[in-house]
Amino acid sequence: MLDVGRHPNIKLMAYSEVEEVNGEVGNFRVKIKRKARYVNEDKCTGCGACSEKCPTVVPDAFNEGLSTRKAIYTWFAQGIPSTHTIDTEHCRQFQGKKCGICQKVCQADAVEYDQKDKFVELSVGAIVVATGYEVFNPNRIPEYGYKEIDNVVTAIEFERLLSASGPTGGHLYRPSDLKVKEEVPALEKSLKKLSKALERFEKKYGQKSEEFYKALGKEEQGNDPDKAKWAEAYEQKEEVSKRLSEYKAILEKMDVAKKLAFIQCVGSRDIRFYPFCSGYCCMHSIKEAIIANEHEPETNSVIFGMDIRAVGKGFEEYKIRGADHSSITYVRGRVAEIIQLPDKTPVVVYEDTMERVVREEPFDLVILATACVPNKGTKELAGILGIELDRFGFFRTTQANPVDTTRPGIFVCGCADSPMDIPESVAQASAAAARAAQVIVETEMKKAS
Amino acid sequence: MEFKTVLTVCPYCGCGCNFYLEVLDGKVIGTIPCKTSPVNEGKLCIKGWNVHEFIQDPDRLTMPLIRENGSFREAGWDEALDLVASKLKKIKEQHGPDSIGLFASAKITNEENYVIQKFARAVIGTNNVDHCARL
Amino acid sequence: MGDCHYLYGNVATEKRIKFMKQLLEFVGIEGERLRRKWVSSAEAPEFVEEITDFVNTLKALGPSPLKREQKPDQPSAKVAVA
Amino acid sequence: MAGKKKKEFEELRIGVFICDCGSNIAGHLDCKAVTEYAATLPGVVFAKENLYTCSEAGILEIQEAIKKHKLNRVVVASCSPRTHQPLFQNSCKSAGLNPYLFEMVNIRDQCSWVHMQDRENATRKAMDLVRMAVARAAFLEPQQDIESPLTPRVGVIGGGSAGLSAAEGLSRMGLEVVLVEKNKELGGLLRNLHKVAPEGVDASERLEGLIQDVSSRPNVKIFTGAELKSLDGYVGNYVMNIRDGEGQTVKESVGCLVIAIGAIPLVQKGLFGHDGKRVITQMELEPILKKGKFDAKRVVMIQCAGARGDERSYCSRICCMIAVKNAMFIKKLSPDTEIRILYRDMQMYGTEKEKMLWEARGEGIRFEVYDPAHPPEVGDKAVRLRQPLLGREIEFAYDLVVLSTPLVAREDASELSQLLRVPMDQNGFFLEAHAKLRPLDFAADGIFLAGSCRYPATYDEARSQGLGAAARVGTILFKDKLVTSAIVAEINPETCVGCMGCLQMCPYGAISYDQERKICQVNEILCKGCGCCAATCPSESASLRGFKPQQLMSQIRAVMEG
Amino acid sequence: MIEKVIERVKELLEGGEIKGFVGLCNKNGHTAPYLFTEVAELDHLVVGDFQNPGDARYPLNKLLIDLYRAYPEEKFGVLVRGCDERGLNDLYVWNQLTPKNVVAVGIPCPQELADACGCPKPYPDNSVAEPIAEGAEAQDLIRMEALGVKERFTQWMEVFSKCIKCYGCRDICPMCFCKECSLELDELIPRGEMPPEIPIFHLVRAVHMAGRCIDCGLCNEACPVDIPLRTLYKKVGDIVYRKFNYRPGFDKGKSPLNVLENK
Repeated sequence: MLDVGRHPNIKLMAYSEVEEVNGEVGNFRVKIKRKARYVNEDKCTGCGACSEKCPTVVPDAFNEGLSTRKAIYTWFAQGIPSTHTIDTEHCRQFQGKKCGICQKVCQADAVEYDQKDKFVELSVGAIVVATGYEVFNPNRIPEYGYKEIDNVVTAIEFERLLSASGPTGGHLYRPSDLKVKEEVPALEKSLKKLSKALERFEKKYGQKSEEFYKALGKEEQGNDPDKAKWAEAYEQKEEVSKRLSEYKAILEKMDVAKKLAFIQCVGSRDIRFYPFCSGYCCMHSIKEAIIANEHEPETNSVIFGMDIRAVGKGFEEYKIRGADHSSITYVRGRVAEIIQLPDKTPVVVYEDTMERVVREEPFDLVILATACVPNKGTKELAGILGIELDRFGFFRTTQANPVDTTRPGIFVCGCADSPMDIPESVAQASAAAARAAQVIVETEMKKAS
Repeated sequence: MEFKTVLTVCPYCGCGCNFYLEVLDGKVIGTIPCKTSPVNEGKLCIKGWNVHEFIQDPDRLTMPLIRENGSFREAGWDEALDLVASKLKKIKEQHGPDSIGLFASAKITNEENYVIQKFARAVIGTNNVDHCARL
Repeated sequence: MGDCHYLYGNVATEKRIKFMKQLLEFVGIEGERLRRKWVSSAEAPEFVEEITDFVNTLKALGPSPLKREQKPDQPSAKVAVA
Repeated sequence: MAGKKKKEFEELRIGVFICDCGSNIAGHLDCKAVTEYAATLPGVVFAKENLYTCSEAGILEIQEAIKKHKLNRVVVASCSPRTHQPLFQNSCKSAGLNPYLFEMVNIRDQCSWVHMQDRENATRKAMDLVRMAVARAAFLEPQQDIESPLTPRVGVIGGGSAGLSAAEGLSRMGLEVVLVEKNKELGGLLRNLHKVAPEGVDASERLEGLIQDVSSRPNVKIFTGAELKSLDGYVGNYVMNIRDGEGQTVKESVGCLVIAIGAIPLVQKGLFGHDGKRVITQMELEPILKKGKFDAKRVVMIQCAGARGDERSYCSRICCMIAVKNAMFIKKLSPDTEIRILYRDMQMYGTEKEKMLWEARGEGIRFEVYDPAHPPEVGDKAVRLRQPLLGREIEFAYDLVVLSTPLVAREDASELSQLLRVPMDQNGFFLEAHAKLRPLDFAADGIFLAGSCRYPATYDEARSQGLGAAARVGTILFKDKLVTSAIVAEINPETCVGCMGCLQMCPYGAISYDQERKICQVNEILCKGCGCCAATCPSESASLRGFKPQQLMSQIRAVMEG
Repeated sequence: MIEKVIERVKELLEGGEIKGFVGLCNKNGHTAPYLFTEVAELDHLVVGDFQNPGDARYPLNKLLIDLYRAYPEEKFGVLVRGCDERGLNDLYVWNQLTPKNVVAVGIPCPQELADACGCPKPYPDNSVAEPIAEGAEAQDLIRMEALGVKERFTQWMEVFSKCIKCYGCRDICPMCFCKECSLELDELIPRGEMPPEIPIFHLVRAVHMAGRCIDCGLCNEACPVDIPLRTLYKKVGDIVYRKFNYRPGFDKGKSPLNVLENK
């Protein structure tokens, strides 16, 4: 990423979209919209002083909403380019309220609230499409209870939980516990407010709230509005402090998730959604299970799959190493349903085909290996580029020319062409580069001759 | 091809350690302490170990040189000795005998050392005589 | 072990450290004064832990018996430029 | 190596630039104090603190200071060298200072960021770090980048689908290709395939197109029935000694090499009773299918035959697809033949292959899971299998058993790996530089790989890897000369005694022994500057430029002095 | 025993197989390392037991290296004891000599000398006579290891402080064949510092002995201040043997410390 950022032959245009493409192979004219980021790219050095001081807190999409970021932010730390961007939907300045703190704080005075979208016209010989893919949203599968059951997460969310730079610094706290942790400060604040209110009443009537409440009969409360308010405040305080001590108890025994279930083919190989195999999710689950085990030696994982497709170089050995050293067990069988116990523990209901018996097994955390699906914008981009999609919604290519799209001079590589793992994507990227170079060399020769 | 190991005594200081000089086709290439010598029993000091390096060293002086405007000119013994004698006499007259000092060495024989101190005391009239062998 | 940037650099280091620990122990310098730990650039917490633990071990062992005043190197007056 | 120029000497004048990096450094340590301290260090004639050294203003500041104060050493204390070292070195160069007389100190990531609450100690640590850098800067020596010419020709070893795709890609990119193929004709494994999955196009038709295109191109020179005998030289300047069809040795000079010798299917007598007649391999099935008629009524295919076990631990990736393709083709030739595939995992990854699996099931091909602990047994009449789903033994009578055996490395692969000095993994496949990020490169520069010789690959994977390797070659040969950093090792010929200690410690084979002079020498192009030789040479004859004993010891002594 | 040696050397010289024999010669009352080229001189040949066994041993391999460097095509004979033969094997490994240029004529050491040396194998493989002693324990090593860390430290530091940096240990050692030694590098061992930085000087040399020292003991005999260097280098050899299962002179190839694969 760093090398691309500073390579003399590469012009990096981040936060930009293709508007229009015309011309033909060897001579394309491409119109690009440079979306306004309200920060001057040349001046900003990514020092981060602005986001430190920005008052607006927003859920961080990069961490799948598990943590927060500021209204002026970079997609992730040390990204390239390191220029910050203002999220106009949440930024006070753009929602009519007065603020301007980031502009004041910025020593490089790079913040420009009046920046507009810019349009740029490029003339290029070839185009390589590497728009990647999106992750399947599992709440389209009701029986897995994604979002209803807190401790059912997608593979990407699990990756962020496990990452040292993620929301929990790599500790696998269960989302249900994290929710509790979030609510505790709010509860404490309301408890303090309520107890202060009770003190005012106690000082006014010179009587302890508890005694007053016990002595108070039902009917007496009706006629004296002040006393009614006192009683109501007392009831609320009791209720809040009970819930608080309950949450505190949960947080005491809060522990790292140790028993993990990985469910493969969530959205893949499924008539209802995507009838193809996404290629990398088996290996991704094995890798996550091994890292979780390395991070917390008592972790053991069960991977539920129809086939565990460890097809790449060294993958089968990696799968065996997972079983032998990182306490992973592979169960052949498709998970029917996930149900939730009162204490938020997810229970996986599945048929173990080898033992031919249906089982219910509780886990600390369930991870859904979600499918690799085409990006939302793929259809629109196909229209702009004038290239066709295949029947799954990826860009169509042929077996003889695996990186050529249906329009000469435009090439595609990686998951935008079809789901594949990193070694394949990197190899295909080089192939697309070769095809693009061929076009350039051939047009130069035509011009010269 | 001719290879000899010549037993000899170290010229540097008075200890008189014995060692063999490795001589290959006339070139002295190494030093090996003599194990059976009662003096050093196979041991040498750093000067002893490297004695073979200065014997045939090209930079070694072979004839007197006289410094003239910054560079050296080869000269005969007589001319050199006359020059030294006249210079010493002039210094002695101008600055007195004690302005001259003589520096002998452990590398030369006792007799030569005797002559040097005699020359200093009798001819020049000074007691400034010293030498380097303070191992 | 296999992912050293220079292929086998870490293997060579491992052997030399194993050797040196024994040699130091033999001449009376505690082996614990030399420690080797593989830490990747992603394992910041482990790095901090390791260094803190190492500092505490050294403090327990007391000042190094070889402690002495250290003179800086004098660079030569004239240095190469081109 | 350009002859050593006469060294110019000047009085030591060091300039030190301390960066605030906005608040990243200045916010957590006292940059002003560090700058004042730097000014007091020996050899320092100029010390300056600035807001952002990496901004245009900062760069100009350095360049003017070099000219005004005639600095012959520059030290910048800011962030990690990974981010801006090239930027600073180039700005020193354009100001007339040799870029290797530049030293960078990280007082951000390794100092201010990690000691945020401890301003006082962070400042002291920054001072120590700057003192160390100045001590080392004093002993830096000027160096010149190493340039060597490039031959814009490429040698491709192996004329299968991967090799042909690489040749096609390279010649289309305007580079001359020398293609060496061991057999009489081109095509590799594709030649004996019948149909190519998933569209089921005829293999020979696909092949002819590719061979026609490559052989018709003027800048491609093809040697068939030929072998690479030996390789001399290094990246940019290889000389291939090829034994051509008539047995003569031909010398071809090339800049880079692409290895695409593919792999061969395992044929192992006795494996599951293999006899070549009633128990055959998928590859032996292909010619039968080519005949166009198929009479066996009951066919049993066994997957992972000789793979994913103790002898060969790897999954050969493509045999499931081949089995399903051949099974579907048998159904086309004789629809009432009963086909049963015994498998452990159906490795039908990706969109097209999974669709094939669904269609195969639709055509009535039966798939049975078997547990590797109880593999199927091939009797002379029937195949006995312990069926885990039913929990009991079942038997299938058969007329033909087809084993899906893995692709294994060619026997002469290890010989080629010695000759090219490139590593292999335990299964005999070539070991690439990095499994994920550089799958088509070798660790040694200038040699690339594609196709099944790296790992079993389908036809389209072989094509995209071949084209990919062509692009990787482009990254080197599209430049007019190869420029490598000057930070490489050197061996002093006067003091080296030729004990080869360094030669055996060099991971990149960059050191060679000179018979006449009985000393070791470094090939500066191959050297990666890892310093293994310098670390192991007892007489310090081998040393790494920029990391000589003097430079390192001065830095160590500087930190002790604190 | 000396007759057998003379007979063997005579055979080699007369057969023209060797151009000269590097041995020991009784000359002007001393035992001298000497290159015998004429058969007549052979009656002066001695085996280096001047007054008591083994007290006049010389690093003959060093002379052999000088001869080989000057005359690489010629073949020479050399008198070897158990340790010298280990030296030859190791010098072949380190490419300083080649087997086709050397004929070793071996003599076994008496038990008394073997015990004094604590030598693991006091006899060469091809020897003119049967071994007359078996390997002996390194008593000095056992004694030193029995001490506690602190005692060992004080003993070694005290011993190292006597060093006069005469480089005798390096100059006598048959395995130190470097033209220039890193111990003379000003950056590592600054000139003029006496004694040389303790224990850097001695430990650097000890590290260089890893995978090379053949335990011949000449360094002990060459040290004017009697530093027990042999004990130190025996320990080095012991570590390399226990940790890397390699003994210089015995095993083929270089020690794992000097080779890259992860053995």
